[in-house]
Amino acid sequence: MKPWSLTVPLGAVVIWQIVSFSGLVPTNLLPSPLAVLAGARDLIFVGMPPEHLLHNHIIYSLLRVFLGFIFGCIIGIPLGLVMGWSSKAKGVLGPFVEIIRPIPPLAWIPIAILWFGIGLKSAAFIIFLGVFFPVLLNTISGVESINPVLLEAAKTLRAGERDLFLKVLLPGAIPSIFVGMRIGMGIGWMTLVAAEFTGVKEGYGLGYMIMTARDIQRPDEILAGMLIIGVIGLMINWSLKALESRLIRWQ
Amino acid sequence: MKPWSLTVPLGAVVIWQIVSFSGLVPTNLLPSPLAVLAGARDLIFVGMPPEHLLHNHIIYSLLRVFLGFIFGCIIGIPLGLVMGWSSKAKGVLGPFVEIIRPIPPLAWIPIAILWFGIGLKSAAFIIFLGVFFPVLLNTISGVESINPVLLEAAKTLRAGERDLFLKVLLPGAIPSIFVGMRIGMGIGWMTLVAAEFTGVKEGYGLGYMIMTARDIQRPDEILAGMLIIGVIGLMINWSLKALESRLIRWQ
Amino acid sequence: HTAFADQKPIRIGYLQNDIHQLACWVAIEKGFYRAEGLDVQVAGIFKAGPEEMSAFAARALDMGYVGEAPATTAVANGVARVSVVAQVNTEGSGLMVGKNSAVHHVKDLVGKIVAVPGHSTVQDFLLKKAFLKSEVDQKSVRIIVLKPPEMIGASGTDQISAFIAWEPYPAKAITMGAGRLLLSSRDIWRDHPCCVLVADDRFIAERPDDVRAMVRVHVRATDYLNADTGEALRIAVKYTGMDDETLRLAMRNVRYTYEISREGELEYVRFLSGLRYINVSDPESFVNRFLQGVFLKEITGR
Amino acid sequence: MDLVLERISKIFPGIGGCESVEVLKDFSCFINGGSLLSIVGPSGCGKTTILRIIAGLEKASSGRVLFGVGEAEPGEKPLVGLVFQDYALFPWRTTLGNITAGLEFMGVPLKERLAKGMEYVSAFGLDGFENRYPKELSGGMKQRVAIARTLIMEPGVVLMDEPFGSLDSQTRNSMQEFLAGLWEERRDTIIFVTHNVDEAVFLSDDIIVLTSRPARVIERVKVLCKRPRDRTGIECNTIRRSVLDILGRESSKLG
Amino acid sequence: MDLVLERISKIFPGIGGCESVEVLKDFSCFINGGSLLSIVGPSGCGKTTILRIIAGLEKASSGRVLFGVGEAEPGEKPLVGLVFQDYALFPWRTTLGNITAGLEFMGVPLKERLAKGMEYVSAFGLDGFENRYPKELSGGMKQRVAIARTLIMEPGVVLMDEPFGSLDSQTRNSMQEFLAGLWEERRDTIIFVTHNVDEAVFLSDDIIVLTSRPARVIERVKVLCKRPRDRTGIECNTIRRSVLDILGRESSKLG
Ligand SMILES: Nc1ncnc2c1ncn2[C@@H]1O[C@H](COP(=O)(O)OP(=O)(O)OP(=O)(O)O)[C@@H](O)[C@H]1O
Ligand SMILES: Nc1ncnc2c1ncn2[C@@H]1O[C@H](COP(=O)(O)OP(=O)(O)OP(=O)(O)O)[C@@H](O)[C@H]1O
Ligand SMILES: [Mg+2]
Ligand SMILES: [Mg+2]
Repeated sequence: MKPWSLTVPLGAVVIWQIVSFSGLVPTNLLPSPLAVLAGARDLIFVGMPPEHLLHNHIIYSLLRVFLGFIFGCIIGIPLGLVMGWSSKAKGVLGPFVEIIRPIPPLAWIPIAILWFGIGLKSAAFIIFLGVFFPVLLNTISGVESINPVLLEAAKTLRAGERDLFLKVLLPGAIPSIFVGMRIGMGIGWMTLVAAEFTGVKEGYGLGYMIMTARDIQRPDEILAGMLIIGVIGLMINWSLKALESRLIRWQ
Repeated sequence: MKPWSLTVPLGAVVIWQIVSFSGLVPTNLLPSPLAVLAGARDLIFVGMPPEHLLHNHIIYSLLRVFLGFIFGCIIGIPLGLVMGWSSKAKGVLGPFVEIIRPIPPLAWIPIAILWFGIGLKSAAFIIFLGVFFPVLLNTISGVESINPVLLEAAKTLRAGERDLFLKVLLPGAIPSIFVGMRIGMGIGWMTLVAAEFTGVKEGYGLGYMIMTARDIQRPDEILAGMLIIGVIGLMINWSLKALESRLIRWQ
Repeated sequence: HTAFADQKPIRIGYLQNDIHQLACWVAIEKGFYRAEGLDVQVAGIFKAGPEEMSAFAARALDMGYVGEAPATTAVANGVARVSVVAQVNTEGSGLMVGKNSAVHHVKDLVGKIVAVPGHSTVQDFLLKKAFLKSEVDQKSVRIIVLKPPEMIGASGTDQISAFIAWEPYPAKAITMGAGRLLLSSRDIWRDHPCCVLVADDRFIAERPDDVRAMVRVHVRATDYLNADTGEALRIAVKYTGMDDETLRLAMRNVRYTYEISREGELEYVRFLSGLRYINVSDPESFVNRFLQGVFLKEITGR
Repeated sequence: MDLVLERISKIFPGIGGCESVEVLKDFSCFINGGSLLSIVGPSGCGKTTILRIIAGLEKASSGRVLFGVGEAEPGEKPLVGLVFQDYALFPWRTTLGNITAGLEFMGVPLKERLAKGMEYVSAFGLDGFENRYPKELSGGMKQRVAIARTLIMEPGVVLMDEPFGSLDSQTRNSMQEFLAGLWEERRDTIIFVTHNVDEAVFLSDDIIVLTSRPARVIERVKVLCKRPRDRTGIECNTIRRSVLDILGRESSKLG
Repeated sequence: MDLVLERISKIFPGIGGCESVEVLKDFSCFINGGSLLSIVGPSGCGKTTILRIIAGLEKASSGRVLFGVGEAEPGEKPLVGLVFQDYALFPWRTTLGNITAGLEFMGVPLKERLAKGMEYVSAFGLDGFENRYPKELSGGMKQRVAIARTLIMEPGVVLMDEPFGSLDSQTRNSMQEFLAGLWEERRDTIIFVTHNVDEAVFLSDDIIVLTSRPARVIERVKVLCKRPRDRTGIECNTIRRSVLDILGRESSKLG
């Protein structure tokens, strides 16, 4: 990260503060950055709802997102390898995937509760729906972008089907899979609020926290919560990028 | 589309019906396909809420999605061209984009209403948030994947900055932009329910319809509504693909 | 009571931030469940009633505090099999206008936009009743659906002329200086039903003693909060995070009671059937099945 | 290992509106075990197709490929190695990883294949580069890795499809010398496709010159010059001239 | 147009942990207007860098590029055309669209540029292919489009960086003949970089042979053979031999 890469976010914050001071925007609806900072402080020390502190919300949401993410990858990557490899599988499963893909996560809630009950699994399922499709689609396109000569080379070197999958298709698609994982992680976070609509057992979750702040009209805490999700998302994105550049040094 | 591309969806439906008959799954929460069909019939002829017929819901949602989509493209594509072209612009705006990207659409609702009021514009804004990021990120990667030799060739042919943007970067990034547009359209639909949480003035919208069916506890209509969104999404995806293959015959 | 010790815990649910359900929080905070020998587990905190009813349908809950409206539609539409075993509150909603609004009477709403929290909600019904009473043609008012948290902001920016919501939103609008009460729900329909305590029918059949004990706790908690408003307020602040001025105002508008309102439910069922939201051919027998006052009667003797 | 192609035909069916393409028609040819045969011919005449059929990547429409006819045990189909023009290295594997890939696929234990792999690394002048990824290697090195990867499998027949086609001429010359040296030592059976007549003359025992599609053998030229050969010497130049003449006549026939 | 390179140096600064690379050091050279100069030299010696500096795509660290010194009006910097090895055609433009791209960038009206474009389509033997996209063209055709696209701009100097490097040898020969014919007619000032000594001898008025990095001119060879030349004739072969000798000595110096 370059030092000037924070100029624009910081500049935006300063302008926002100035606008808030000037009274051009009603601060009861869009609080100033300083108010948001105070809101973040309240989230950390007072909690929202009270005694439900920020770090626990973060831990629970991370757990849900990661569970959804892992399953999104565990199912999306192998399925993507198969669908990228066999145009028949793609032809058969493709329309199915395309029908399910645009369905809003909120609409899945009743089904999520039916299938997975209240709690972690339901929430993770909603997040899974956000992660799964980008991972799947990028894995497919990753496999399709592999130079077919590599497959032939592997075949003349006596590679069996398993070797082809694990030692040619998978590594060849990895760069694209990583792109899908990063997009999927972003969308996973995007579906967090919907996921936590399925009912939280322990009273924790960032989406739940934001929705509670919304219930009691604390825009400062809503905004602080949004930015916290944003920053966590940014950090995870960076970690994935770092992992990516370690894993695919060959590119 | 191949004739067998519908085998899996149809097979899934048949299995689902059989499972429903067998009583293995509680039909009160997951209605059978026939019940969903009846739900769809009710949506078409009775309406949900009653007298609000399906075709109007579709029209209003299409309008919202397209408006959000168009703005997502109008802002995402040029910004993506700039960020792909100048690594400085990318460095400055990148973290900003990455922070905003994972914020759940539902969390934006208060701000959307503040900025855009209740109605079309707010809803379109929420959808815009779903469309914008995939379009932006794919445009950036599209520009970055352009062979730099093409830019040098254009320069030696006396291309000015404007020509470089409009006649080299834009067409060169088009394939990738289309991928972004298709992903963005999918996510736009995914955010539809959240978008229509910002309040629909006319009483129409597919997300609103589904949420009303949820309020009234009609899982058959919820599922019918989900599938309708899915099929519309599929059809739009096909149209975009058709447009794509016409526009980039050169690939 | 220790006989239940080896039984599975009772899974309950409630709605976050709905002060109508204060009795539940009082019972938890004051240890009334434990005192009754009940092993109660909060299995789900929900943002809205329909999700809680989905949880009942998925057999993830045994008992729950929930709005009478979602419970009724869920049962009438065959989604869940639950019965009302006690009332939780009546009244407790308010029809609000902007602080400086020129609207001083329901009649003034003609041609304006009014927000309700959802179709088939009690508030939806209350608004229509208010129109009926004031002889306002429903079609002359534009009713839109908006979630209560957004209502205050929207009425502050003149997006809507009025809204009807459950407490604490009306009170919050007042303390924020954004709104004024046009009509409380008491003015529209005295003692109208609102939230209820429901139990899964199979749970009632299998563990009637637990249901009875739960109702006993509920009665105790309701009596407690009506008696000691100060402590109840403290608990409300803790569970919602809202300021106590707002909550004090809000609680004044809610009637906490366990007496089941049969007439109210009957009227409500007729209303929903009339709008074709549900399809109940014989409201009387539906209500007789849906309301199971036996446990309450055993405890209160009424 | 001897190899005989017996009346091989190959027709690619036309897809969509396209006409079907007859690439090979009753094509017959043989190669003696342990010799190096070059194939030259006009672009698109079917050279790659021939190799792909031998390697089993493409099925012939009719005809047979016979391995080891002259040998005691004709037995099963031997391993056929294939070296591609664009190297076809696995970009995610290091030099050593690429060289040992085939052994890995065959299930050779790790230690054994690393030992054998390092032998080949040395033999192919790749010492010090065993842990580099393909993108870090020059074109000549990449092709040496590709050849090592194929030869380490001890294939019965090695097919090379314009292996030096994308190298610059200096590198190309040194790779030709490298291959010639290697071959003289190992005596693999090699079929070598090239566009470059100099190269064919420098390397081969036999050169077959093909017509354009459907490919037929116009002439089979024996290159009897002593090895190591002098690229610009008279012997070689004479053969070069005659092959170029045949090719020239063939292309002038085309138009 | 005459062109003089005056004591040009170019150092690429090392990024990260890399050392900086001195590619050119006081490199001087000239070309007479209307002549065809070839540059040959070891891989990586800096040939492409020289062309890029002349084209203005890279700035020299020091030294000057002077255009049209001998002319009446030295004036402003003329248009410098550049032809790339990999064609660098715009894949989204048809043949005609590619050929007229530069005219379009310069603002020439549609009708005029289409007319001129069609002239070039014919002159370059591309009739019937004017509406095809690059992917539908063969390598030779693509390179003809690339050359047409450059020459239609009437550049003062044309730079060609291994333009025929990725063509097979038959196509390459015919493209050399095509270029020779074209040049004899138009007499553009051309600097032609190649690895192929035959090609340099066949095409050029002068050949400069470079050392490895930092590039220096070892020798400037005049090719005086009459045109059209005989590729395998004695005259050409003598020059070919001497250039190859110089190059050979240079590479053996490297080790
Ligand atoms: N899979 C295929 N489907 C249809 N036609 C094919 C296919 N593969 C090759 N061809 C056609 O077969 C002909 C011979 O192709 P092949 O690649 O064998 O030629 P080649 O001699 O190797 O050419 P080159 O010298 O250019 O490599 C070509 O005309 C090609 O278009
Ligand atoms: N942008 C750059 N940054 C650093 N080093 C560079 C850069 N461009 C070229 N070089 C180095 O400069 C040297 C000369 O490169 P150049 O491409 O001019 O050689 P060349 O003679 O054209 O080689 P070839 O025959 O392989 O095309 C090379 O060693 C190369 O690594
Ligand atoms: Mg070939
Ligand atoms: Mg170069």
